[in-house]
Amino acid sequence: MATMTMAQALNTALRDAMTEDPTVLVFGEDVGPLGGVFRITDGLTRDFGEERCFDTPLAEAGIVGTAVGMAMYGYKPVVEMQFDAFAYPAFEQITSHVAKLHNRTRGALSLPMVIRVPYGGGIGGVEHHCDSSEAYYAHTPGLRVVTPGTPEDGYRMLRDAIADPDPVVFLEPKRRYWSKGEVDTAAPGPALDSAVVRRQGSSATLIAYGPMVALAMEAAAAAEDEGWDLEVIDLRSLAPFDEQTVADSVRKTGRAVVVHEASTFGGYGAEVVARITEQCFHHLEAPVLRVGGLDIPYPPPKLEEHHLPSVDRILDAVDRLQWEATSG
Amino acid sequence: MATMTMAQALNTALRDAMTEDPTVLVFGEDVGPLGGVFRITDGLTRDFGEERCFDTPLAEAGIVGTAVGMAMYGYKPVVEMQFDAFAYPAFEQITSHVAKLHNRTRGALSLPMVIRVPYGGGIGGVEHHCDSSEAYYAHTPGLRVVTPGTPEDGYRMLRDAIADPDPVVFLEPKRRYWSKGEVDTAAPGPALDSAVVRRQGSSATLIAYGPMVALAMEAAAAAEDEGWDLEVIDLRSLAPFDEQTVADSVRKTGRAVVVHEASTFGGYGAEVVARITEQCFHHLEAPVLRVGGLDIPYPPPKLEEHHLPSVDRILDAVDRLQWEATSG
Amino acid sequence: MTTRPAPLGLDLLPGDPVQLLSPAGEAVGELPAPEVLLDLHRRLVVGRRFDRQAQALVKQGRLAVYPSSSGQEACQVAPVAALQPTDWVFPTYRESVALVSRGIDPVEVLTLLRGDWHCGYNPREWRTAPQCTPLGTQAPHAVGLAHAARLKGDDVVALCFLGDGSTSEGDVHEALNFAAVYQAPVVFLVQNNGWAISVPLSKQTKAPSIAHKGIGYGVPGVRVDGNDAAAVWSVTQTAIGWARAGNGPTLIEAHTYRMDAHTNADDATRYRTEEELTGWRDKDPVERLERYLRTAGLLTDEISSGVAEEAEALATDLRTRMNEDPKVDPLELFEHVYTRPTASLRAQREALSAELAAHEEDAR
Amino acid sequence: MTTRPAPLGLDLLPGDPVQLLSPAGEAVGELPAPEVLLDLHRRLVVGRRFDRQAQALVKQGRLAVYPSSSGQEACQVAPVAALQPTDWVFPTYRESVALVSRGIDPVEVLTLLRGDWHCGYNPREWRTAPQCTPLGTQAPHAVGLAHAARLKGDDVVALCFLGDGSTSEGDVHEALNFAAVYQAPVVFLVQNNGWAISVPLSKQTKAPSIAHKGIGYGVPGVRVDGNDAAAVWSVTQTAIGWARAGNGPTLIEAHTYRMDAHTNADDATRYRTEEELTGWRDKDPVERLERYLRTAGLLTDEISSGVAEEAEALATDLRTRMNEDPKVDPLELFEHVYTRPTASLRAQREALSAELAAHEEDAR
Ligand SMILES: Cc1ncc(C[n+]2csc(CCOP(=O)(O)OP(=O)(O)O)c2C)c(N)n1
Ligand SMILES: Cc1ncc(C[n+]2csc(CCOP(=O)(O)OP(=O)(O)O)c2C)c(N)n1
Ligand SMILES: [Mg+2]
Ligand SMILES: [Mg+2]
Repeated sequence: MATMTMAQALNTALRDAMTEDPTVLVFGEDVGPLGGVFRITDGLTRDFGEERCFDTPLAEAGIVGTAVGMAMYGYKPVVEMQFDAFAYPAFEQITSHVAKLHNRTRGALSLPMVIRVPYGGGIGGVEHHCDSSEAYYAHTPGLRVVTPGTPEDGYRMLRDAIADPDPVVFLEPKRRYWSKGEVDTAAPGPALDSAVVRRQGSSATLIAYGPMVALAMEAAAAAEDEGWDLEVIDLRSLAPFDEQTVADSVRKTGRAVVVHEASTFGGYGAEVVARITEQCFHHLEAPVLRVGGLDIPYPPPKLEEHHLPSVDRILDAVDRLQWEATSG
Repeated sequence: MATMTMAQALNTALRDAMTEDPTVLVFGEDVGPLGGVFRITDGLTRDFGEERCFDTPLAEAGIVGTAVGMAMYGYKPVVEMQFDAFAYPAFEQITSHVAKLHNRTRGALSLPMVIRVPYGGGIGGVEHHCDSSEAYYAHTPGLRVVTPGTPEDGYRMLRDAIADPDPVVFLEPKRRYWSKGEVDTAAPGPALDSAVVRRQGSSATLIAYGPMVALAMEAAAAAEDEGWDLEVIDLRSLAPFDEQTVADSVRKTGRAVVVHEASTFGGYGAEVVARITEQCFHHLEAPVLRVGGLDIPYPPPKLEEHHLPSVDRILDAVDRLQWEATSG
Repeated sequence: MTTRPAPLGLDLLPGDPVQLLSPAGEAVGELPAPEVLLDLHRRLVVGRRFDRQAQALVKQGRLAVYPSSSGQEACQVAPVAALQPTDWVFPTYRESVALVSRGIDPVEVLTLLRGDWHCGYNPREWRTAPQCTPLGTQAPHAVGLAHAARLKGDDVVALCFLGDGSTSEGDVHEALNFAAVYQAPVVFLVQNNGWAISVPLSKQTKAPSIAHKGIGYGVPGVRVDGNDAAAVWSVTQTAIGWARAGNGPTLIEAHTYRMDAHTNADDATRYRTEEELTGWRDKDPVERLERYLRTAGLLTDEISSGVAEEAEALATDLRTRMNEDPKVDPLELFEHVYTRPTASLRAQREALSAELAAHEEDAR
Repeated sequence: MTTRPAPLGLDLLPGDPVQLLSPAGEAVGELPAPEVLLDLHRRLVVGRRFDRQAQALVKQGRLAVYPSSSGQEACQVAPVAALQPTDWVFPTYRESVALVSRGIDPVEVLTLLRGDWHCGYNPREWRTAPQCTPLGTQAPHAVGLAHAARLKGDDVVALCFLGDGSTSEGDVHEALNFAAVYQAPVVFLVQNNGWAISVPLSKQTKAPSIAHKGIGYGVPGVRVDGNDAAAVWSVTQTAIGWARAGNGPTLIEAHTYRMDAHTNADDATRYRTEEELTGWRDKDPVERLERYLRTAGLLTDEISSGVAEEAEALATDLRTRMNEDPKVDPLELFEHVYTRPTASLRAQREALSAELAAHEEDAR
């Protein structure tokens, strides 16, 4: 058990995976001597050598494409996309190959690779550095898409993603990189596919993931003052989606709010709403609401607070869950 | 008024636009002398010259990227992506530039360009030739995403998209290319952003777009035998979404099913469900259901029937709209 | 500019196309050994017969689509003949003949084109990636695999097939660059057949030649007469050896021509002339080698009829086996999306299974 | 290989870097006219002063981030000086000094880096695209615009700035190829500063030089000493003229060095040595030209102090105006997403407006 930032937890996960399994390789832009622009790969080249952790030319399709080839040959590549929007050049490789190769070969080839993408905002980044791109990946069958919300999950989920025989898009919430938490590297943790209930509650369910988990917890704490006892679910895995855990909670509380940073329109939250509505319709006291980003290109540092979900907006949404209806 | 296939209607729209406006240019792979693999640009090079309709090197990012530059200089480029999955190499250009340039320049530059994408399945195409990629584009603020379901809309909407000052992703349902319909090239038609009610009904609302409009109409006809009087909405514009038309209908019918070819998980239908649920919660007799593709990579010709929505599956979904609940 | 002593024109400044046999079948350079030539001849004849059969099958509706490589057989079979079984091949959609020449069961090779959902053969067993449709995207895969093999210390070369048109795609650029930076043992073989569907090379690039594209990556480029199987074999053999010896990648441009339309769905008369075809008919790769071998007395009637029989047997077998529709199990659609099955796909599988059962019920 | 008679080393086979002034400031080639040199000197001094001021502003928290171009000033100002106002510039994030030299208000140039949401200046007015962050993606824009202007018959050249690292991206490849095929009037200027954040050129490419990358597209390439403003001006001037005359694109590689970290957020000591820096200090572009002009008697004390005053005035003005926080209206967030407003954005605007009003209420 140790206290670590999420950045340290991710770095430790890479180290431990590389130590245990010589087929784990790390590559991408600036991941070598510099240790990545967020220092997630700090010291790996020094400690494991240039053959295990190396810088590539600046070409994201090339990075993902060569990773496919390396995975075909039995390696487990963990590649870093420097920022969310800079993974888009690799979109064809990800959708047309990474997601499909196992299927196209009737299972003869698997791709045990991880694509790490620092994503989301909240750090005052300029344009193209703060996209929340999870909906693009989650809608692509064949990809596993996961995102940790705590340092411990950062460690555990990255280890599990690397060990997974399927390709995993591993979305790292930038704004949580420097948040600390207890990490038990020996504990097995919940399955990579599972959501977890981070807070038990009875009034309504907040559903969050990655960067929004901490915010949802904050909102739940603040909601106590208003007399609401909120349950908080951390999805962890966006694809596949842990319908069971979510539906169990909503059937219990009868109300739910989904929170994410991405633009609301066509965002991942829509899927969560659609599934809850289908699974729990007769338990719902109010429509499932979404608190997401505005439907605009990611705004600049000075204005991002107006774009992003906040405790206030979450509480507002909770407030709109038609409380009168049932109290009658 | 003339009878045309959708392919002819689209070709006529390009011709008419090029005739009326000398700044309209058409380019892409094989759109010149060959007239495009679907012949949508047939005869344009012959009739308007190589400067107005030309073949490009095979490079989709280059095609979209040069179109951005041409639009910045005042042209109205209409570019063709040969098939849905072959637009993915242009994903970064589309998301990071096409969608954002107007905003990034505070409106100083607009991009009156159209990206034509033949999409979807149902034509026995092999892998990578049948993707339904609308959810990727519709989730990207700054893009208009539209898709015609009839030859007349093919004509009208393409004209409107070309005339639109904003960039438009114009999704052409391949399987409808050869379907005939009446086209009045002089009629103004509904606004590009508007959904239309294709069939009035009272029992439930079917919501479809592009390739699924005809199928929804078929299902509605078949449903008569079962005693259901279905309303059918053709969304036409996916982004922006015409919430008013949809909500009006669902408030009236109290039940809805969304139909699309794309994989259901994280698909466009989720957004429709989320919005309807939020807007019409107390009018809903049953959860809004989705009939979409399976959550698998697009299957091969021999199996696509099992993947795609069918009249049977639509009727099954309608049947699951909890009819007992209200009759009581 | 770095200069390395490289054999057979593998140089940063590519020269004229290497030719060992003139179109008339006269030796104009140092030929490979007779057994190599006879093997190439056999592969050419079998390959062409296979291609003809596949074209017949598509006409009969037994294939969804078929991109023929007739006219390009030398480029298909010679590089494959130059590889070891432990080497890897990264083919495009046009390489059916190459794959048959590699020894893969023709029915497996045609699986995808037949309308099934997977590539047919086991890529690991045949060290052959699935045929790749998105242009140029297989190029970084080849580089990654070659680099991986090198890291492991394995003696593996990756042969990456490309079309002239595909060299315009960003992925090919990125792959060539990565290959050079990693010194990966990859041979990029571009079949320059002059056309990318309807787009002629002149609208594709203004490069002096496609082989010249290597210069910008520090990758030696070489041009070869792609209708001269002996030359293609020699050049790829050299490049493969060069890569095997740790010298890194090469870029080969083979000048050739597809004698048929892009696929059966294409109408080539819309964009190219009969004259162009006639010119290329005179350069036919099969006849060319055959003429040489006949004149040199290497190809006896006995050998020739043996080869013809082998080709015919393959075609007959293919026709017969393709006559029955492939058995495709709809429920297998869900099996390989992930290695570890997901709850949601299990549910969809059950739903489809119920639907199929209901249909069967109805059908009774 | 096509050979075209091209001036100043614009050739398919690039030679050694063009240098007109030695690092010590001695003329070693045919120099531009004195008024050009004096203009370049003025631009260099003002540019450097601006860069220093911007670096100070970022330290004071007035800018969110600043990618400095100190050391690269010659590459920034000389190409801009060689352009007509009707020509277009396609800058990267590193081109702040170039944009100031183009005449754009420094506060506008820094708008985005200051944390505002748009590029600050009107691209149409300044014929300057927004500074581009996604690597290489501006290159096809430059080609498209140049091709468009040519179609319209307008006399416009597009200058596209690129970094050495960005040449590995697929978009740059596609752009170079399109430019060559269209014969578009584009000048690609690569500032090869040896590093892409922490990635050295040796890990970026094995090309003999970046200028050699032109060969594969049929685009003439030329290398130039990027710390020699006279040489950069002459070479870009030539390339621009070449494009203007309808000869198509060129690829210029300017050898230079960024003396500071990638941005203020970067720690360059993690990947490069003090010695490397020292070597480049001796090649300083500002001092080099200044020495020549002094020795040649062209730069009088009067001119020099005039230039210094201009630079200081710009810095002071910048400091003052950047001292106040920019006024950013949250409600404008919705205004430019589309030209035609959408119902849904109108609704979101109203919601935010209500939220802001409530906050104000609370604050009272
Ligand atoms: C990324 C991508 N864009 C477009 C296509 C459609 N397409 C299939 S084959 C082809 C022409 C390819 O020409 P070339 O590379 O010369 O190979 P050839 O077909 O001549 O063997 C095109 C444009 C594709 N498969 N992938
Ligand atoms: C597509 C993309 N990938 C990654 C990045 C992150 N990034 C920003 S600058 C940079 C280095 C660029 O190096 P170079 O092209 O040499 O230009 P320089 O910064 O040296 O001027 C990187 C990797 C980006 N902006 N865009
Ligand atoms: Mg070709
Ligand atoms: Mg650089």
